[in-house]
Amino acid sequence: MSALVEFALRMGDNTLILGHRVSEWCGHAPVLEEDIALANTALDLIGQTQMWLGLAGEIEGEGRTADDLAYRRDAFDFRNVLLVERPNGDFGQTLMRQFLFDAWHHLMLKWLSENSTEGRVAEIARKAEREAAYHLERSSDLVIRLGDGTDESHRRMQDALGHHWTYTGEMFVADAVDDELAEAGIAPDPAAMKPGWDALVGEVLAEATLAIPESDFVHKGGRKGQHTEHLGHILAAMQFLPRAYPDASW
Amino acid sequence: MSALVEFALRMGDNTLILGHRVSEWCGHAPVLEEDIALANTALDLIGQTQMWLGLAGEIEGEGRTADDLAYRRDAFDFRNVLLVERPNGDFGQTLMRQFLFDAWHHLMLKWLSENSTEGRVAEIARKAEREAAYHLERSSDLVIRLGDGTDESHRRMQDALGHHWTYTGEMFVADAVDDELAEAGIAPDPAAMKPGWDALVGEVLAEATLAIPESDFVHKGGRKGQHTEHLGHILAAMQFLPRAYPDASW
Amino acid sequence: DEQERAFQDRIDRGEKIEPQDWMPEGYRKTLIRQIGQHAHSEIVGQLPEGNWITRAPTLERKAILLAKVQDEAGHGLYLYCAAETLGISRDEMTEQLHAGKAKYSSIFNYPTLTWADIGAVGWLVDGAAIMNQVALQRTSYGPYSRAMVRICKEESFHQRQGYSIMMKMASGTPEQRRMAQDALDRFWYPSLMMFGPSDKDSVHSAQSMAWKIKVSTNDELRQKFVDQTVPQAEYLGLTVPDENLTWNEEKGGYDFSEPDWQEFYDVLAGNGPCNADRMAARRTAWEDGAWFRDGLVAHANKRAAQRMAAE
Amino acid sequence: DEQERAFQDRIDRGEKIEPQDWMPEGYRKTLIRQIGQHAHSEIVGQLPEGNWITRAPTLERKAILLAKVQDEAGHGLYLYCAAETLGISRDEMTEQLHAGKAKYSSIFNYPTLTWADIGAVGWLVDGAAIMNQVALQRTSYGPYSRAMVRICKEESFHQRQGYSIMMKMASGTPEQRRMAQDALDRFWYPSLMMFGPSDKDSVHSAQSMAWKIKVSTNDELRQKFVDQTVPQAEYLGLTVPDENLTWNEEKGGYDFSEPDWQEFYDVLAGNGPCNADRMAARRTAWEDGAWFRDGLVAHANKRAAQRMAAE
Repeated sequence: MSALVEFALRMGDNTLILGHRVSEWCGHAPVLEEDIALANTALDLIGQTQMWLGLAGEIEGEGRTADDLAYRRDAFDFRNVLLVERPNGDFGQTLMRQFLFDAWHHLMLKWLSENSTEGRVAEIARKAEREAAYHLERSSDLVIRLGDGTDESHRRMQDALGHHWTYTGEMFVADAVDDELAEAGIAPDPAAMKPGWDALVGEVLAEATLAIPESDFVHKGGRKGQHTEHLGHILAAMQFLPRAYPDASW
Repeated sequence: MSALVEFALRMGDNTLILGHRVSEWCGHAPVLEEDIALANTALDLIGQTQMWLGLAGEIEGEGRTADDLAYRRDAFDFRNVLLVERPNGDFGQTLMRQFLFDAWHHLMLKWLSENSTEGRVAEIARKAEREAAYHLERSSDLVIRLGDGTDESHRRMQDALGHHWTYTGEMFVADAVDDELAEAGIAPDPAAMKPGWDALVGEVLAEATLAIPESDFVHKGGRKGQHTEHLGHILAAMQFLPRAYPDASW
Repeated sequence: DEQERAFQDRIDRGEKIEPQDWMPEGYRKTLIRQIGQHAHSEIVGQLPEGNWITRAPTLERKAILLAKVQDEAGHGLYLYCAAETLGISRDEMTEQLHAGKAKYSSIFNYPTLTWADIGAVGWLVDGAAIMNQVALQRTSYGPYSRAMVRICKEESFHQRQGYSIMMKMASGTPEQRRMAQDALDRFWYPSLMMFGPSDKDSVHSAQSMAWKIKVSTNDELRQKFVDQTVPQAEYLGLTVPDENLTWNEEKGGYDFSEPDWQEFYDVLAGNGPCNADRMAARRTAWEDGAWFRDGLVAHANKRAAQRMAAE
Repeated sequence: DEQERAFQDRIDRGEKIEPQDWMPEGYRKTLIRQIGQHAHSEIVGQLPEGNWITRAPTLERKAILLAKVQDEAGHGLYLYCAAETLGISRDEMTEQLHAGKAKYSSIFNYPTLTWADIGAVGWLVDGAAIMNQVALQRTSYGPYSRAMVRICKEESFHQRQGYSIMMKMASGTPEQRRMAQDALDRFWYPSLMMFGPSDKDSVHSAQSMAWKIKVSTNDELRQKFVDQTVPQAEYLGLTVPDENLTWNEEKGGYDFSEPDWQEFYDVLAGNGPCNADRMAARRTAWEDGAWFRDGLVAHANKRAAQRMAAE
């Protein structure tokens, strides 16, 4: 599989799976404004999924559509980072996961839109970047307000940070695919995104009065198809209809 | 579809779906002995499912196996009562659901094993009845001990009873299929099982110091394929592999 | 009395009543109840559709459904704001809902069992809602009327999307066709019930009509809905589950069977298929979210105190 | 001292130590730790397999898996009972587990990602466990030794079932074959780690060997496991993920690569893929079940009081 296809899958699977997780909140958020915001975030992410997986299918050239890629692959062919498949937990965990991802996602899309030598990648990134900037603004703001809110909201946000922290490193670990992409100028070296992310995240967490966890362990595997046990359950729900009615169109 | 096929599906879908629900507890029970007992109950129920759905497929005569029936039907072709698909809730709700079903199940299997004019039905019932008797003994005993335990265990069991109560009536409502089966002496008139069930359940609940809820509303629909929203989610998980890999054998 | 007569005259002249205007207590209370109920319906209405978001069969259908549910939450927001102009807070209304004192549309106590139900909800349920809402654009209370104008635009879009799902299903595989018919079978009568009991049994109607809180009667709207929907069902090749359905040339509309009103009252009394689940979901969301709301308030207070200190 | 020498002599003669016998504190403590760890492993080991019970692909496979998990819980029970003969209660051991003071086999911190993993767990994980347990049938402590005899019988059955799943997968569709190879790739080294660190790095070994709490060394068992498993993998047509794997005629066994011991220590330190999930699941089960256990105790007390009063 070409590095570019792999890259588009990684981007699209991140947004697909995170969009799925976020959409699980529908009707269950702590306040109506969050119901609206979460649906909106999920909607943006699914829209981006259509673009990235559409690109993956197009470059692959075997006639697979974005829907085929979303609905007909099993877990070991998914390329998202583990962070985005982690269960929603309480709203604090959902929000923290979103913030940690948004910070990376926005930096990544910004780089791609400004620098990618592959026109189609840059174009998708340009469309997605504005949405990601808005997601990041929103999630940073809430992390700050809840981190520096009540004792309980502080504790929950600190727990959420600890809960997800060891899953952030995977976003910055390069493999052969990344090396090839970086060399071609299509995508950045993942490690090169780390200082920017550290600075951004560090600033928000400081304002949120949250302490950065000490562990620097890195849980990884998602980007090469080794996921947590959670992904299979996500896919069982998500893919039910196309799997059960393979001849139907919807 | 013949009434007998329909009957075998109703019996087999009850055990399949309840077995599934019970098996969701695996590794999460409040005490090791319950982990063992729940796995054992689920195992019995799945074994009975194989017999009932096997019979349904055999009589239907279209070459469908028990596995085909379990794994290739969608929700609206399932014939279980709504009670068995209700979510596990806390352990009290799981236990109460089990007790209310066991009481009916045991009476039903006893009738079938002693009276059914259809030999294959009577034979399955004979095998299943001993298991059901044991399930009932166990669930009655626990309902009594927890109902007459601490204030909290009493409250939880009373809540659980209220939670499930309006779903018990469906077991005793006859439709045209039941009329046909009763006339042929294959199965009892469902309504005729009610007094026995009332007596048995009443006795256990009295000893458990639990009050029978006042509502006599009857939630129904499962036996003709109109389920709760929960069944679709059960099937999405249960049927994932056969749906995703239709050509595989396992 | 004088004031009430002047108020009624304004309404009769077609003037809009605005929040700062004098109004009878009954008018205020009835409006609060009605707008609150409408707002709650939008909120609870997220749940049956939310049930299929994670299982939507294509990315596009998933996106459309997400957008729709987002709109509905937005409608809830407009409506709570409209009700707040009458002197009740959103939190109070939410508590009334959770305590079972305020109602929401009973239709949302029915389950969504197949993907076709998502189509049927858009086509029939939104269709019935629009029938009502279009009329309410002319309601006498200004903020409510303006909220309805906004909402109607989006709802008609939702209805078209629902119908488009039904088209796909009804012209799809035999299983899809079966789901489509099954959805119509299950949602037809509950949709008819959405207009409320027959005029002869409707409690609050006369005064509400006079105040233009209600603009059409239940039976008028129901008739209109049937007349609009039956040809759509025919176009889909689906059968409306009513043996008595016939065109009545004389009245220029369909004759049709009444829904089972006993079922209506059962559902209203809490015995619908999903009442308990819906309310449990809402209560849990609210209770589990208390720390979140408290955290935001505490933060806002801290910031306000900092600003005060800095001044 | 005298007593310790006599104790060691009994062990050297191959006598079994029984609960009422004198034993050194170190012997008791080491046994409690080892049996407890073994028991906890059976309990936590329910979780990775439980992850696929609801998704087992046929009714028969589901039944077999249920039976297996039931057996494992049963093994946990025997082992807790064996440990209790040494003067520690099951609740104490459970609390040690939940507090992170007692360990369980690290293998259960790896996820089960496809159905083939259920095969691999049976084949490799149970296979490695049996290797250890067969040896432990000769352990010096009577209750432990007898528990091992019972357990071994069932485990070898489980291993055959796991291998049968692998056979089906390895001879199935290309996707199934891929799952089978993927499962072997992921479970091979973690299975080798199950025997513990290399003898030269193993802390407690010498004394445990003398006391016959351990009967074979880690490296002996690991070698035996590799020698047994490689031909089985070959029979399945699968490739053991070790480029250095070669038959060593001289030693009559395979040469093979060491597992990544850094990973072993990472997992032990809590950084395995599933440590947090496994412990959270067990703690939640225990905490949520407190009312249940309390209820049973209260009932038993009531009944006892009634009996007392009646006498």
